[in-house]
Amino acid sequence: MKVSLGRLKLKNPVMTASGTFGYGKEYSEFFDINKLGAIVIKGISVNPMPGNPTPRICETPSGMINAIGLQNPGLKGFLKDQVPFLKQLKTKVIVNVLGNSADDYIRLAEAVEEAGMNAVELNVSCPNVKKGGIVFGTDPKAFEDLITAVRKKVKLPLITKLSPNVAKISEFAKIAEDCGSDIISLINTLTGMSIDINTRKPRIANIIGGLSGPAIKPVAVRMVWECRKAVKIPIIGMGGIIAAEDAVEFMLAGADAIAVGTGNFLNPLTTLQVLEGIKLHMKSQGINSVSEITGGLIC
Amino acid sequence: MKVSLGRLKLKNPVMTASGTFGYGKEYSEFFDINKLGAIVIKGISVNPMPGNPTPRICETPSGMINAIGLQNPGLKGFLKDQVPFLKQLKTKVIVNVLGNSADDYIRLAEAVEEAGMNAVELNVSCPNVKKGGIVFGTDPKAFEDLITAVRKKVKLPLITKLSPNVAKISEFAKIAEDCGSDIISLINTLTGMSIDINTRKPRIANIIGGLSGPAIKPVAVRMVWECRKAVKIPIIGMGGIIAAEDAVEFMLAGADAIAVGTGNFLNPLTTLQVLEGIKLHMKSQGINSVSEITGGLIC
Amino acid sequence: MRSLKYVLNKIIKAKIQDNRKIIDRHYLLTLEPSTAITTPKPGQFYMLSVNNGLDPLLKRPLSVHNFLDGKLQFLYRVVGKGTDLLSSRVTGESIDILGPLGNGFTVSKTKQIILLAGGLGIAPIYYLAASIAGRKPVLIYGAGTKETLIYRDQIKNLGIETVIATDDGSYGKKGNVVTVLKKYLKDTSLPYTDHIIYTCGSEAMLKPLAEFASEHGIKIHAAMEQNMACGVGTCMGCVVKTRKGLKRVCKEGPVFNLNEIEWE
Amino acid sequence: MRSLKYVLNKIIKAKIQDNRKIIDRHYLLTLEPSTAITTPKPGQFYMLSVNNGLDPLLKRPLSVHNFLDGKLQFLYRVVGKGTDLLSSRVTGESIDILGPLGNGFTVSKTKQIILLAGGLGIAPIYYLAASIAGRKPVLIYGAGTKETLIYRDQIKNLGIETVIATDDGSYGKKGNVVTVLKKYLKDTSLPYTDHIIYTCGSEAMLKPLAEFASEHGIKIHAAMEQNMACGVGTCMGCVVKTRKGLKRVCKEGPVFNLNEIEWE
Ligand SMILES: Cc1cc2nc3c(=O)[nH]c(=O)nc-3n(C[C@H](O)[C@H](O)[C@H](O)COP(=O)(O)OP(=O)(O)OC[C@H]3O[C@@H](n4cnc5c(N)ncnc54)[C@H](O)[C@@H]3O)c2cc1C
Ligand SMILES: Cc1cc2nc3c(=O)[nH]c(=O)nc-3n(C[C@H](O)[C@H](O)[C@H](O)COP(=O)(O)OP(=O)(O)OC[C@H]3O[C@@H](n4cnc5c(N)ncnc54)[C@H](O)[C@@H]3O)c2cc1C
Ligand SMILES: Cc1cc2nc3c(=O)[nH]c(=O)nc-3n(C[C@H](O)[C@H](O)[C@H](O)COP(=O)(O)O)c2cc1C
Ligand SMILES: Cc1cc2nc3c(=O)[nH]c(=O)nc-3n(C[C@H](O)[C@H](O)[C@H](O)COP(=O)(O)O)c2cc1C
Ligand code: FES
Ligand code: FES
Repeated sequence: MKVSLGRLKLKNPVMTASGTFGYGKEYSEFFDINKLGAIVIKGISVNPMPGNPTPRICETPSGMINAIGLQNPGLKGFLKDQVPFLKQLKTKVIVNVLGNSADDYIRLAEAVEEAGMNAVELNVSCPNVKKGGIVFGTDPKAFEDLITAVRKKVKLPLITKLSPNVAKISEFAKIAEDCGSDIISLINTLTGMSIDINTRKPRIANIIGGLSGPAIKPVAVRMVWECRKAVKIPIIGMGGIIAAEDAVEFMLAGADAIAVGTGNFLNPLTTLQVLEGIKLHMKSQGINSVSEITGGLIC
Repeated sequence: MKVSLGRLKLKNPVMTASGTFGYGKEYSEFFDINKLGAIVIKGISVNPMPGNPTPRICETPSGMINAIGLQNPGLKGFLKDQVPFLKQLKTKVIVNVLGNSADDYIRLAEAVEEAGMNAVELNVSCPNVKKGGIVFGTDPKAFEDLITAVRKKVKLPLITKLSPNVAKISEFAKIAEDCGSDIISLINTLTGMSIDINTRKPRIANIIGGLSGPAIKPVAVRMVWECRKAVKIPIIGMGGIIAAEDAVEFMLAGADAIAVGTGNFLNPLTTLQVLEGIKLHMKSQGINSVSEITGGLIC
Repeated sequence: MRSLKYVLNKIIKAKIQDNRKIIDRHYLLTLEPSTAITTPKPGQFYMLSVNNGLDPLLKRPLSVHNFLDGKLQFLYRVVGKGTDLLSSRVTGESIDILGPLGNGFTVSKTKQIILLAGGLGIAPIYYLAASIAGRKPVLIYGAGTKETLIYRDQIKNLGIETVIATDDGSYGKKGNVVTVLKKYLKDTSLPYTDHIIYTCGSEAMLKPLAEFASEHGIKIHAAMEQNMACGVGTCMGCVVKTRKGLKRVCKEGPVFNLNEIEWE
Repeated sequence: MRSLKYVLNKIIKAKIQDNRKIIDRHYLLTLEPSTAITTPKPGQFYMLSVNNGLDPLLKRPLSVHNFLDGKLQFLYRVVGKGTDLLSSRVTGESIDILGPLGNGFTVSKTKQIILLAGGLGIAPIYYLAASIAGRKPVLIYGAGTKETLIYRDQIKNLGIETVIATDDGSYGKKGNVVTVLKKYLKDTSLPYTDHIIYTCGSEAMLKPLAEFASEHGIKIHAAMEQNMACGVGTCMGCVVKTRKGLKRVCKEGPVFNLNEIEWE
């Protein structure tokens, strides 16, 4: 089940999506999270962020909207309270970071590197907080400058997480590749909104939030496929994966590894079940290596 | 229940979405379609189009993907076979048109005007056919030129239907308004894709198609809200409406009228039920006019 | 335009009277419509909502398998999420159905009728057989193995000439239905062209069958399948190519003159 | 880290033994877990999947209302799609549940206990009352009208001092539970500060209650609610502001010391 995402080697292609697995502790009460290919930590910023007021989440048809507002303990709090637990894990740990300037990202990435984490994921696409990346993720020039600047300073495998709220996602994939990103991950949430017709208020306090879950899977699969045609660097695919079938679909479209996000909320064991299911699928189809699935779409 | 979309006056705000109501005949077997505010005809091109090979549709979580490929009998066939039935209807008839050049659109719009139809809707956003609008709908300059050119020649109320596959839909809404579009309608389908993991083939022959249905509602509502803040012209909202609650949600976000698309497929009476449900909602909330709902979001 | 009352009758709530497994993955569903319905034609189908909630979103098309004492029967195979959920629904539950839809089989008044059903193709063919038993049709029915034959005994109760076949010869004649058909036609005294075949099945089975039939000048009508969203002719999802242009399986079909189909 | 076996025990299939309407829009659900479970603490909750398919997508949180002979009971009100679908599920059906989750009530060993439940707040408070009946708590329970009182008689069976109130006075004392509480405290011989209140309810009820309690130096703990996605502390959806920072209702709660909540 081994996969190589460039320099980042995973024991299997099943990862968690940032912001949906906490800092790993909660789900480690349910199963041995070392079985996963990698876990991805919720976005960390330089300073602590309180996040948005509640309600922060609401459900939509086959999906959910969240506007957590990137609540996090900040770099210091993360290093002190979470890193000791994360360091003793026997799986790869990837830290999702976000900032308002290239300097923020560099500072975070360098700290993550020093802390012995295995890779850094640039969240340039979070739609929730005005300065939490929305500019970097949807403006090609800002995007290019950011990745170039971070790449210069950071040796750790660099994952750039793409926003789906753009006209042509492959354009951003290409820039990420050209500027030295080792890996791209996609998709982050689609911007969405829901209104309570009786109170006439938005269902989440932030008015708009990020749509995730099975509802967005067709958009995510299409985007992975478009990016696969545009770039050679490895792709981590995500968006609505809740079962092994979904994971294989992303891999056929071109993903080298996949991440489970909202799926974790439905059942704490979703990642494990996805992993077991991929194994079963490979066995039943006589597939020996995950790489025989990646990009295997026939069309 | 009357609503004025500028010069286009409707008896109520419930319309059908292009491509989901045929030419009106099929559903008129189930109910009196004259009860609706307007019916919108499937996209017509200058020459007949055969559409895509099958499978043309597949289901996704709370949604569906279609790649019909704009199969239609062409202008002549439409005028001959459909217009006589449409002319005797006692509701407004809006014709959705698509072309490869401004000239195509002008020719279609002029013919629609002559045929006595009530408005023309420019499909600049259909993602299925390479030249079926994708350029116009996602490129601001081409979009601007098209609407300007059509507006010059066509007196009929002009509806521009926006594509959601852009980074900032309000930018296109603003251009449409500035170039003289009377009304905007949104959203068309999100581009999506689905793969059969056993055959490894795309689930629809065209590989990619348009995602519609309740799954996309949060994206659609958000876009209507963004456009409402950007323009003053009337908005027709759509995307996943299957019940009156959904319709009211769109109106609160800023829609002056709404259209039911995929919802028709779930039940031929969906439009009627939406209409009745809006009436009930207004009664129970003491609302006298639809305009008291439009834009009524409290935030 | 048909009268409103008649057509509204097509949007029906029905109660599950029975939903039982017949053989592995195959179920027989018996529904009691909440309002009296007219007798559907063999070959017509219904759209069934398989679940509450918005997933699955669309109704699923199933052919009428029988109509007895006002009750509708459907025979279905679990192939995916929708049919899987349908199979989990139990007696007493209510379900929305839309139909009957499409055009059924138009039965020849003069020719010798051959009914041809491979596997689940028996779903509509059984109903057709039951309703034209008096016309003395011949039924050729086959499956992979003895275990995957959906019916063995009930078929005999139809009281018509029946040839049963299995691919592996574990029951009845050995071979697939097309082979058996060829043999049957070869052995019969009537000329090939005096027959008409009514069948139902996948493209994979119908295509060679159509070729064989047109080679020998045999008329053949088949109930065809395509992915459907609306079932009533508006989505344009379910088309097939015919010599007379694109036709909708749900509206102009599902029964087509196979000789007119233009295969890709 | 707790032992794996214990925690895996939280992911359970359960069979619906009963799902009955109590009063308008209120149902009592009795579940038989497929594996033996340990006794949940009053105030803890479960996440329940209400339907098959992907809509509704998320599980719904419900407080433990009772635990009898290894069976779990939940008392719920139909407020939206999820609870509506739940109310349509019938005896014999299977349902996925996750729990018990969160921290229950920590019962004071010294103070006079007042249990306060308005409307559906009775769901967890009933379980708490039943399990600490020996501590002689006082239960103040109210609803809008006689018809919307969920229990009248069963409450008496708890064998504890109970004050029932309705807003319109159609049964028991007239007034809402907060008014009744104030009157009770005024009339009792014990000083205000010798009491501790355990309650459950919406922000609208808890906020004035918290103010009243802190004014009089009364300790008050409440089971709180927030929209939840995960129920186990990972989504950060369910936070409340406390003097010690943001806390997750599902993990650090749902029971909080109300005096520490910072209302917006
Ligand atoms: C006119 C007609 C009559 C039919 N009669 C019968 C019958 O009597 N018994 C029976 O078992 N089956 C019948 N079918 C096929 C049946 O509709 C499909 O097997 C069923 O819809 C699959 O649903 P699913 O959710 O289980 O499968 P999915 O998981 O959705 O997909 C499995 C397969 O079913 C196909 N499919 C999915 N949705 C539809 C749809 N809406 N319409 C058609 N195909 C679809 C897909 O292409 C896919 O290959 C008929 C189909 C048609 C068009
Ligand atoms: C710890 C806890 C214990 C609870 N115990 C009970 C109980 O014992 N009995 C009872 O009747 N109710 C209880 N609730 C409330 C119950 O969870 C909601 O009423 C239910 O989730 C609504 O679902 P719905 O789909 O019917 O409503 P929806 O149609 O989704 O929405 C209706 C309302 O319910 C709220 N809601 C929706 N989803 C959730 C969610 N996942 N979590 C919380 N609220 C949500 C929405 O904010 C909305 O105001 C509890 C909630 C929590 C957090
Ligand atoms: C509650 C929640 C919090 C999230 N937080 C983050 C985050 O901090 N950083 C980030 O890059 N993505 C975040 N995401 C996005 C997910 O990582 C993922 O890209 C997205 O949800 C799509 O995958 P899914 O459909 O499997 O959830 C969050 C998503 C959810 C639902
Ligand atoms: C089968 C199908 C065919 C469609 N054909 C057209 C079309 O011809 N022209 C057009 O502008 N939009 C077309 N659309 C898009 C719809 O009009 C509508 O914008 C979209 O489906 C979102 O609404 P819904 O979620 O209610 O379906 C089509 C949609 C579907 C599902
Ligand atoms: S299923 Fe929609 S046209 Fe046939
Ligand atoms: S519900 Fe997810 S953190 Fe509490």
